Amino acid sequence: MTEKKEEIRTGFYICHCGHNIGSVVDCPAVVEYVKGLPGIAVSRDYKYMCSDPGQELIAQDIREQKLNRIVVASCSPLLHEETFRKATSMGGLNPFYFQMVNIREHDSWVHTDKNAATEKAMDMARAAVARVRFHRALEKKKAPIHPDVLIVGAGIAGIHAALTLANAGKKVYLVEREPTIGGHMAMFDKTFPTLDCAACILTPKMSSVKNHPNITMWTYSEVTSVDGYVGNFTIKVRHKPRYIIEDLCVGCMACIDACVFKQKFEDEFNQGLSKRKPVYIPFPQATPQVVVIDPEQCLKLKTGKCKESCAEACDRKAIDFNQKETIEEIKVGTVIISTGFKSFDAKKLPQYGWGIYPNVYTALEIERLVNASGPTGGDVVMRDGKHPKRIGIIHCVGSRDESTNKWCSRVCCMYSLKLAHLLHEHSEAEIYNFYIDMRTPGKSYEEFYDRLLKEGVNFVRGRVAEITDWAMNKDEEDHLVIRVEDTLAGFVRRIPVDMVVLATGLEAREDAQDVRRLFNIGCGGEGFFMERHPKLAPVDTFTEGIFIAGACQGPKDIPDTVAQAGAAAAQCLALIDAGAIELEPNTAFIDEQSCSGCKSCISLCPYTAITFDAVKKKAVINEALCKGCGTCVGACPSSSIIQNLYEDDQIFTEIEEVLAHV
Amino acid sequence: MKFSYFPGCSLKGMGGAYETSLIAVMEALSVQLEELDDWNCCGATAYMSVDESKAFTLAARNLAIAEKKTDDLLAPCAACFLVLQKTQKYIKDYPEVGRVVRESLRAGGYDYAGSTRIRHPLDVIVNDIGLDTIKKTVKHPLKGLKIAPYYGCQVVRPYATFDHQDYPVTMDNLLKALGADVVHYPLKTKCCGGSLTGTLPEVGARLSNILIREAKRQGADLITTLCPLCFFNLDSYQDKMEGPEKITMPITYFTQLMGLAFGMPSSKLGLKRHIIPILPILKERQVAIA
Amino acid sequence: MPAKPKVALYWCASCGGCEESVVDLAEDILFVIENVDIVYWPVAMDFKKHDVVAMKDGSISACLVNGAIRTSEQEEMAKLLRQKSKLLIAYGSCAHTGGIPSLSNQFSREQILKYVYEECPSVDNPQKARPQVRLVENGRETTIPAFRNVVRALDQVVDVDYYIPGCPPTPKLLKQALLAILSGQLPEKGTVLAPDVALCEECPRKDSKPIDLAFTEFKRPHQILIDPEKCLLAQGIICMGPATRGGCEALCTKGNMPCTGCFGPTSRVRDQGAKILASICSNIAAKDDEGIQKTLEGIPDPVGTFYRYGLAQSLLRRRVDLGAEPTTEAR
Amino acid sequence: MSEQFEPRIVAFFCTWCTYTAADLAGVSRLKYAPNIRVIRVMCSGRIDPQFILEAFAHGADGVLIGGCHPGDCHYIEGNYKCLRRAHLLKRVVQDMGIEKERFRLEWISAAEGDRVKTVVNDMVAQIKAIGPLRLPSRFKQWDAEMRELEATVNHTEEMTHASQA
Repeated sequence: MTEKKEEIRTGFYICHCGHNIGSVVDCPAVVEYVKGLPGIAVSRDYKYMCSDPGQELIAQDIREQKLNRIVVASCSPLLHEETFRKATSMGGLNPFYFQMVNIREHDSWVHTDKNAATEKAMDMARAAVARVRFHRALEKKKAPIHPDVLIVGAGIAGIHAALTLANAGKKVYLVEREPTIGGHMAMFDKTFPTLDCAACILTPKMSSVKNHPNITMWTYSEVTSVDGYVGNFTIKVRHKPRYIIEDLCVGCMACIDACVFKQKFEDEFNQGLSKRKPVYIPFPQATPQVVVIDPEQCLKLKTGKCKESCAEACDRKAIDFNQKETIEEIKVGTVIISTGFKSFDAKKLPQYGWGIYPNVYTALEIERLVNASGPTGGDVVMRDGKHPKRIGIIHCVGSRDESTNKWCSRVCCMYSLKLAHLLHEHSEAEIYNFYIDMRTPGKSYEEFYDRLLKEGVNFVRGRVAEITDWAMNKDEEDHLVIRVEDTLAGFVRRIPVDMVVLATGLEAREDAQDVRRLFNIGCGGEGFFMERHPKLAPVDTFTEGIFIAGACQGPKDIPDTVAQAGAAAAQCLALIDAGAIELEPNTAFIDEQSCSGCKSCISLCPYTAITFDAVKKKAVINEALCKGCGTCVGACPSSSIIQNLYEDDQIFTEIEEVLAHV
Repeated sequence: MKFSYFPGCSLKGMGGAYETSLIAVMEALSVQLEELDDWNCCGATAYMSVDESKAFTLAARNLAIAEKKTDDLLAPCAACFLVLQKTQKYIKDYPEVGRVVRESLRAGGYDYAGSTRIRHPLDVIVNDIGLDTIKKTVKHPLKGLKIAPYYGCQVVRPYATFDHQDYPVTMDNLLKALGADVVHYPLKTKCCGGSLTGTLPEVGARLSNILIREAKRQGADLITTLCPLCFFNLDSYQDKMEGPEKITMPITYFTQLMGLAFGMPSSKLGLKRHIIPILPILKERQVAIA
Repeated sequence: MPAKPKVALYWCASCGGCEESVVDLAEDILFVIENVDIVYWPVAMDFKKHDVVAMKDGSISACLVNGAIRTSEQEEMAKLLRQKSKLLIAYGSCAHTGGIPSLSNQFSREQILKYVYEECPSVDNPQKARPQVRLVENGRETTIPAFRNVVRALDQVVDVDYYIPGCPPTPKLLKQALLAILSGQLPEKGTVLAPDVALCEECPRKDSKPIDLAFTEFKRPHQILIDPEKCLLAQGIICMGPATRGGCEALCTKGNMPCTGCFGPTSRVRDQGAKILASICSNIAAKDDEGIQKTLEGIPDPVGTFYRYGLAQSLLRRRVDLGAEPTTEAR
Repeated sequence: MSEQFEPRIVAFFCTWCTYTAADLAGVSRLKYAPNIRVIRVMCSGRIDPQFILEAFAHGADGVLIGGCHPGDCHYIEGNYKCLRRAHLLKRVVQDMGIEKERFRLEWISAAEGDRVKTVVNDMVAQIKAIGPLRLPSRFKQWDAEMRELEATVNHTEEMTHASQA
């Protein structure tokens, strides 16, 4: 390609980022060094390049010094590339005549040797200054945004986001894996610190979801495939058979009464504290009010032989044993993932005796036990039929622990306080809380802790060593003994109790990795979905148009979950109302003259963006389908494919120049 | 399957029943054991507190000999198992320790690259051979025999190489596979008194008696263990037990129970080498003895 | 009548095929003789070096040098001819990219001499005699050229104006080049005088190439009966065509043999071997280490396969752990 | 050697995983050796084997590729293409006399900031142990033999390289 030779006039700017860069990299020295590089017209340092005056500096220099290339050495391009591209275009230059050098995340923050860090900054600056010469003017392409939204997971986060979007007039598909929406919150009794009833605040929202004309609610359904890109996703949803025609069932439960089975299967909603039949409704306020048949348990579905008294009992003929799973395809523009969390499996800490001693409970079991609509109607009666006189609540089970999960689950201190209050209220038992540190940061949270202290709950500071039924003396006999080092008193204590509650922590769901792959988003090391930026983009992911909300992103309580759900909904709205999104122009194109039509590239494209033109006998890239990975470019045996922003010459220059040492 | 076998002093002495029964059951499971040539004392835990680098070198000499044989090293005694593992880990994790040990070994004509794998027979039997094979080998299930599984402190602490540190279950599962009833035994990893029985006998006896009393309370017919010192402490101090009621609780090695279930003659299992006789309870529970 | 343009031809480290390719012009050779004066062509005409030395600098219009540069004599002649010529043209793969001789850049000078004069099975040399740069015997001195450590392409020794690729170049390309020189209508300096599109463009098998190769194994030409119609890559045979400049009229693939890359890469490519490697490997079917490794077992000698004609001009040039022994030292 | 040898390592990181992981290492203030120069590409599939050879030819002592873990590629399978090329390129590079420690492919997810640190430190230590590659100076050393001729050819007609024997 022969273009008119222009005189290169490059502006170089290095940012001190306060002390973040300036305290390690000798910015003035870099400025002086860059002044000696070819094509440099301006070389400056500035305290904060990303500030308005910093950006204006670039724009002004472009206008006054007739700059035609811009290089900024500051933080990661993932953070501020857009900012400086805008500054470049503010000056009247095409924003792609810009290159960024990451001397903060990749230099000043990770190195301590100032000379080495400064030398590295010079190398990278030199490479960028050389690379930017090869830049070309590019235009961003626009992708229209389909106005419909998919929300995956209908706990409080999904429900809140769905209602927010639906109220704004957007069509929402809310997909839930379980037979009912509501998630974990539906299992809770009261919520901290206000002690208002979880069901009272949640169930109205659940019925709003059900009745909202803009919400398509699919329970007992899962997303199976995701194709496309921001604004234009094609989603396949699998509807599992409930063996009930959903539109016909009114939730009268006559079929449940009629079922030949006794109540013998573990009730998942009640954490196994009660039993149910193969045909069941998860809980009284389940939404939709539609029963479901478990095919693993139902006699008819398992063996084909049953007198089908349930079907007989159903006036509306809603039972359909021949139901098959169906797959539905939808188009949406944006997605919110709100798949929630998994409670830590207490079996992993056998020294705490869950599953060994019947009177050891998890917190979620207690939520059901103290619930008025729970398995005992709110009576705190233990598995052995007795009422506890003393209860120990153990904090940080599966949290802040090197051998299980390192993180703080954020909600356990508060819910342990809540359960202490509720258990005491329901049983008048004496309550002991065993904690490492009390963590109550939240509006009115510390006050709630204070209230519990005044209510006479005992607090022992120490990580519990074990729960045992071995009695050292008479007092301990027929009790569970909590052995703990009381770090305030400074000795080991053995505290006999009747009931133990394990404040299990929050983990990522077991299939988080599968969901992550499905939606092409990231997971952090601990397994929760990763946000694009921990502070500035907490509900964005690395995939445009896909947002996360609630505990799937990390442990959080209901207020934070709802806030995130609202934020995710707002992000979707912002995209939908903009109507289109600008995409990076880093797509690849084929130099038709040089392409030999060898077809090596065609099958390499995962998006089938490359086709073979049978007339010209050359490969052709459909720009709309190209996502800009550059795999075909790397593979083209005659270098006839060019990727915008990552052209061969640009990268070769970068390689040569980072190595062209002073 | 073939292993180098490190008996250590106990199995050649007081723990003779452990050795004979181990060799018998391993043979029945077609596992070849080749006793390590010219092995020496592992140093046990005591020597570590006297002179660490000499103690490490002493133990490492065995690892060096085993490395030449290339087979994994089987250490049935819980103390040997721990000391050899600790030596291995320290040589690897602390280059300075490794350097000193290697230098000392070289002075004696040995060299150790660090590749020997140290295994406990319980781990090998349950995780390598597998419970399915065990179940198939059982001829006389130990039906009705109630057993308290006692692991002691050393086999899972501090290095939990094959089971949970506080609540191991490997031996529980093995005993169930033999057909026995395993009682809930909350003290399964608590201290037996260790060498205190030698230095502060009242304290040592008290600790081992706690274990016996709890096993009784949980309804056990006998306690089974995998550590010669535990066996000794539990078996030898029952006459020193405080309190009104007289308790006798037979103590066995897990390998003895395996041998019984495999239908081996009692002569091969050292069943007579117990202070608290074991045969009466076996008879009472109608355990077949070949 | 103006004097005819003067033309010189010279050979360095080459097989002689390039010289023959000139004769392959057949009756067109008459056209050449009619239009130019051949002033130097050691293989065909009796001129000596001193005749060239006597010429005025720049008096030769065009000099075609074939062969790679391995000896001090070749170096010297390249420099001399450069000095005397207006246009210096690298003719054929060896001068262009190093050619077959540059495969020896995988070995040290000592390895080569030792093999050739001592270890080669057909050599009978009990005294292990080696050629000496200078030999004085009976008061008479003999010198021979020094054998360098590195094989070089022509432009790694002297400035080159144009390249005519091929092993050997086709008569068609030679004729086109001569016509261009005679008419003075020459492209930008440094151009390779052949199409800048890969061979597939002109290969008759092109249409039979599937879009999805998904290699599961590679075969060498002698291992299978090659289908004369079907794309060779589609048959699992390594064909360098996609990464090799066209212009040869697909002689090899028409002859039922894969392209081995003699025309070198297209102008946008810096390393021909790396590029064919990239395209072939990308199209392997396996996704796991083991499967990939197994598929790649079918390429036992990647350097010899991918850099058959171009090792001297590849990015690494030569096996990098080889040193540089003194070349003029006599022992 | 008076000055300690500091390896120069060129790294090609895909923007979605390893580049982000390197950002995370920065945000977490992890400290690692300053010998690495990162070149960002969108996907490890973009990494042309020529880039690796170019880096070596221009003086890199080591080249590191960082991409998403298998199955995690932002572009579905770009990293597999990278892996396949790396397999054969490793052989080519070694056949050409470059030690295997100098060319490394690592899968580092966006969450593995600490892995960036470990890999870089590890690679720097390994390359320090085997010493510099520095091809430009080797090229120069190889080409020094051509100067022998320059010194003599203009003075005499014949080859008269003095024998040193």
